[in-house]
Amino acid sequence: MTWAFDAALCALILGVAFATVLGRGVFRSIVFFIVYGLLMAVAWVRLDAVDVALAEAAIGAGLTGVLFLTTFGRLARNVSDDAAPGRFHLPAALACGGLTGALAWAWFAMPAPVRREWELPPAGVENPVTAVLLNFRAWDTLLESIVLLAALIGLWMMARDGDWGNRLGLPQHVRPGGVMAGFGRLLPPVGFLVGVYLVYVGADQPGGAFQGGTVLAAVGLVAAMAGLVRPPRIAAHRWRVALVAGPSVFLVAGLAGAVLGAGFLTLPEPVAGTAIFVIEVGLAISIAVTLVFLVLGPPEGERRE
Amino acid sequence: MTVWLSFVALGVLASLAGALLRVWKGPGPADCMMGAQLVGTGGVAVLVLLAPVHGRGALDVALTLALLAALAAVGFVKATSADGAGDPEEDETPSPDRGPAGETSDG
Amino acid sequence: MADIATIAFTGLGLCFFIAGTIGLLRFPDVFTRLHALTKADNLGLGFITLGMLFQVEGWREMALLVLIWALTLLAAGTVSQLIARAALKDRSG
Amino acid sequence: MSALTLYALTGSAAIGIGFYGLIAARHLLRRIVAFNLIGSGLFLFFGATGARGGAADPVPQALIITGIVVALSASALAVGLLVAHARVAGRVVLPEEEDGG
Amino acid sequence: MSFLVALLVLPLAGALAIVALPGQAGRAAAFSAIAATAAAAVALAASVSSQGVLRLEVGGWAPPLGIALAADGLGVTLIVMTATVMAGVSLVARGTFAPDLAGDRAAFGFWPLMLLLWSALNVVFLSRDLFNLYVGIELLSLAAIGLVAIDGKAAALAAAIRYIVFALAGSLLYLAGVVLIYASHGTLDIDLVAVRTPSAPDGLALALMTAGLMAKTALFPFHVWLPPAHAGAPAPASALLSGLVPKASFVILMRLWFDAMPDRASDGALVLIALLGTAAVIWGSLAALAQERLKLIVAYSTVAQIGYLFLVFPLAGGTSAGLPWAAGAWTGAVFLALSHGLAKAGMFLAVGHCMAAAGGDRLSAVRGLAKVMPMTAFAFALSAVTLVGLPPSGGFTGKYLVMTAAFASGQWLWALVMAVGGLLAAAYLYRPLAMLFGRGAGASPVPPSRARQAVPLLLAGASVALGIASAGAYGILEIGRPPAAEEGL
Repeated sequence: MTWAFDAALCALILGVAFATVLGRGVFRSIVFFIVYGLLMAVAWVRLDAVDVALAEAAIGAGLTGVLFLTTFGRLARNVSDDAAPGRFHLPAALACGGLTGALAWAWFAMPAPVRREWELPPAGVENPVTAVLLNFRAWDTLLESIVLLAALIGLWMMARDGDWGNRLGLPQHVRPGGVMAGFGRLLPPVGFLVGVYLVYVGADQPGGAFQGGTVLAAVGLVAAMAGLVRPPRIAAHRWRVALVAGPSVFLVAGLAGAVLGAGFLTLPEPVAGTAIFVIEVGLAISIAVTLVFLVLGPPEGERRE
Repeated sequence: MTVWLSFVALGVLASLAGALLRVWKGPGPADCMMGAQLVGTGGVAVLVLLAPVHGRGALDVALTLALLAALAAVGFVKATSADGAGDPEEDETPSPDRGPAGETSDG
Repeated sequence: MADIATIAFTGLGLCFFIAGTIGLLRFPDVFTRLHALTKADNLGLGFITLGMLFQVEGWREMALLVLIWALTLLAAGTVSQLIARAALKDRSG
Repeated sequence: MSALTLYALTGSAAIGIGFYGLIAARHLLRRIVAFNLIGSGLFLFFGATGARGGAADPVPQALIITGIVVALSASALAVGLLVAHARVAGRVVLPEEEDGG
Repeated sequence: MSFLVALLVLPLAGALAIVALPGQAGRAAAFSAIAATAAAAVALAASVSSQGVLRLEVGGWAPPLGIALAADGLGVTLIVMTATVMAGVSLVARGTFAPDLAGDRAAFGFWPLMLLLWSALNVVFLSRDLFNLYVGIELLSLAAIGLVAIDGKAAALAAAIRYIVFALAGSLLYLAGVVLIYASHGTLDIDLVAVRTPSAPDGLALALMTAGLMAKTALFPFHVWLPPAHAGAPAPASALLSGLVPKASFVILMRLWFDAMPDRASDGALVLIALLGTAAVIWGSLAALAQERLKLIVAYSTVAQIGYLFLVFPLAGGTSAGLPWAAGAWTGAVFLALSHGLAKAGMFLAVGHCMAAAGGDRLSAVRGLAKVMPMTAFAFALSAVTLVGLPPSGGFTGKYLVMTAAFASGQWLWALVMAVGGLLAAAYLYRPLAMLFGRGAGASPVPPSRARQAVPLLLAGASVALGIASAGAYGILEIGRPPAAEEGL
């Protein structure tokens, strides 16, 4: 029965993938993509990778989906939707089929997994994924937080020169006291708690800065889209500090190791747990703010009241 | 018990396939949204059903999914509003240039 | 005993899901479909959550289950209202 | 066929489908969506390889989380470019692909 | 060792500072970061040339668990070249991106993007971990795309979109290869991959990574995004994009084929890569000949010059590995990469000055500019000397080494490509030179200040000096050279 469940899930994932690429209309394609992310999250739970499932549910299905939806909303004003999925492209189909075939072949041709004879060394946290992310491969994670920042600065370069001093994103408007405004008041407190919870438990259980930060970002976006808060301007200083807080804390922690003689990004065992927690809190703040800004988009013209 | 729960999860998945058919057929954006909404709830249900096998992690994922599904729902509604940033409850006539309509509430 | 309750409630939940889907597929217009959707959303997930309350151990899991259901209820309620508005607008516009 | 094989094959199929969308679609937003499809498929394949041999290897999971964040960053930038381009050019396809459509 | 960390940390810290600190303070921090990073680059090169390869296991975790960094000759020479270009570009960009001239948006954005680009380049040149390299080239691509779009015009945005489509596809292909490597061998470290037990999917992994990196390097037939992207950006950004960015993915390719998996380098595959390089040389040169705009000529020349780099693969890999000429070919390719970086950056900066003075980059608009701004015209000419490969430039040294290897190995076709490419380069660079040094200027152009004009001249001069002082660079390049290219002629 579990096998049947897995098979059905895989079939659904594939069907949704096809529908995303071949379906009529961009809006529908986006809807299918969100569903695809959701099913992926279920698949990750089945693969016992709850950390990834959380990331996929929060980022893959949720935030990326909302990013596409808001983009669709913006484009609708400027251009008509190109409903046709494009002509069938035989060479491309053959090449992509070949790629799938090659990867499938590789799956069967792959040698048995290399068994690690040794246990993971103590890293200050119980959750092995967090240990890899924030200790063993901390350099990757530091760079990853920088990648987010690079994307945001690149995105800001898309602003019109005249709009640079304006608030980020489209000016949102809702009916005061309406359903959406009410929703915007109810959801954030719950979401905030969930986000903090995910960051907090990340050291020992699935969760962590990226998943928690994304949930916090979702809270911020709901509040912004429901008109509860107005997005800041690029010049707003507090927010710029929040953007770089996580990478800066990470960098300082790394350099502290180097200065104290332990080596760059070395977290000595007695303090590793605390250091990782501090870094995670900083990262979660920066990730949340960066993601909110990424989805809101560059500053745009303000509504003249 | 595991077998029964897997069976129920399988059934929910099957019903999701039906909801996806509605997304595929449309015809309007409202139908797409409804289909997606049902898939979202169904996904949460499936994760809840997996909880005895996969532990609390599955519930954490379900909670995250429920939260983000709520965000996506707001995104849906915004995306289909006249200027991509509005609210269907506003009594405005959609105008091509962002005309004054409704009020921006300050926070 | 607990197992029987679980089987009964989750089975009931599944029925609501399937009924909701059939409604979503067969009903003629947006508003009736919306009605079917709300049933599946609220009752389907509600019964499944109820059934699963008998299976999990510890208050944290139970609290999580209830929170999940409440959150979905809130989101579904909001969304159906907004969808209805949007659809009404489409029809009149 | 084991469940892991199922997931790995699903992942590789999603990669192929996504690449087809990336090449064949003209609407740029569809291309960006397709890019994300490939990414997820690739991660699923990776996750399946990491789950072989009993205990799940944490390293692929950590790399996948990094990959998901990187993919989101790239998507956000791409989408921003697309919106800015559509604003000045009024098009959602690349200039050289505007064959009358 | 501390210089190695400084090279990675300083540009990052500078970028963070400029985002966090307001206006003037942020800019001051960025400039201190630029100066300090450049100094660290020179210091690292000095310590590598005296102590040999420097290795650092980040966080004290040895591979396969952790990430190893290594400063070898290849990495260090490219780091010094990058630092030279960055220093020059920042001097010019201080004027180009002054807030009153470029607007607040571009004046804010250029500096963090430039510093992030620099960190990404240093990451790629130093890292020994395949996934860390992936994060590095993603950071590089995103920063580069931001620079392409900084101009904000429709053409630049379209170019940036085309770039991002190729970059995204390329990064996924590369990542697919990385996934196969980890799944098969449980490691991502280049040195551990080199000593792995070979397995069946290795070839597929190498092919996927190579295809992805080719798309990012803009090798023919993946080159279509490059000319509009490099021509659409402001001149200092073009200098970075054209001179530095393609080198990153090329270096990863060298590490893959010569360090990580030399055993998988079949002659057929290597010849195929070199044939693509040949096509790039011919096609890029012919397209450059057909252009009427100065910037596009220079951008298409990059397509052609990238092609040369790929001729190294059959000359130093496969059955040529370890043979007497391999070292020459390998070193020659690095010389070509270094001299192209310096010369192309100088050339783009010179073109930027010409455009600023003449108000456009049509060939007819720059007629006679040499009279008004001889330094800039001379810088352009000097860069052209390197790109054509005339002695005593670094371009000549590189071509000489590769051609010698080609003749020694009996693969004379690649020598022919070099020769024809040089002739074509002379042809497409002749037209702008003839215009610049021709008679009769149009309106009265206002030349940039002498100090700003000196920068491209210095960069072009450095590309020539690389040839004159080739012995020093050659010596550093011997440090940590892959086994395939260990023996010299």
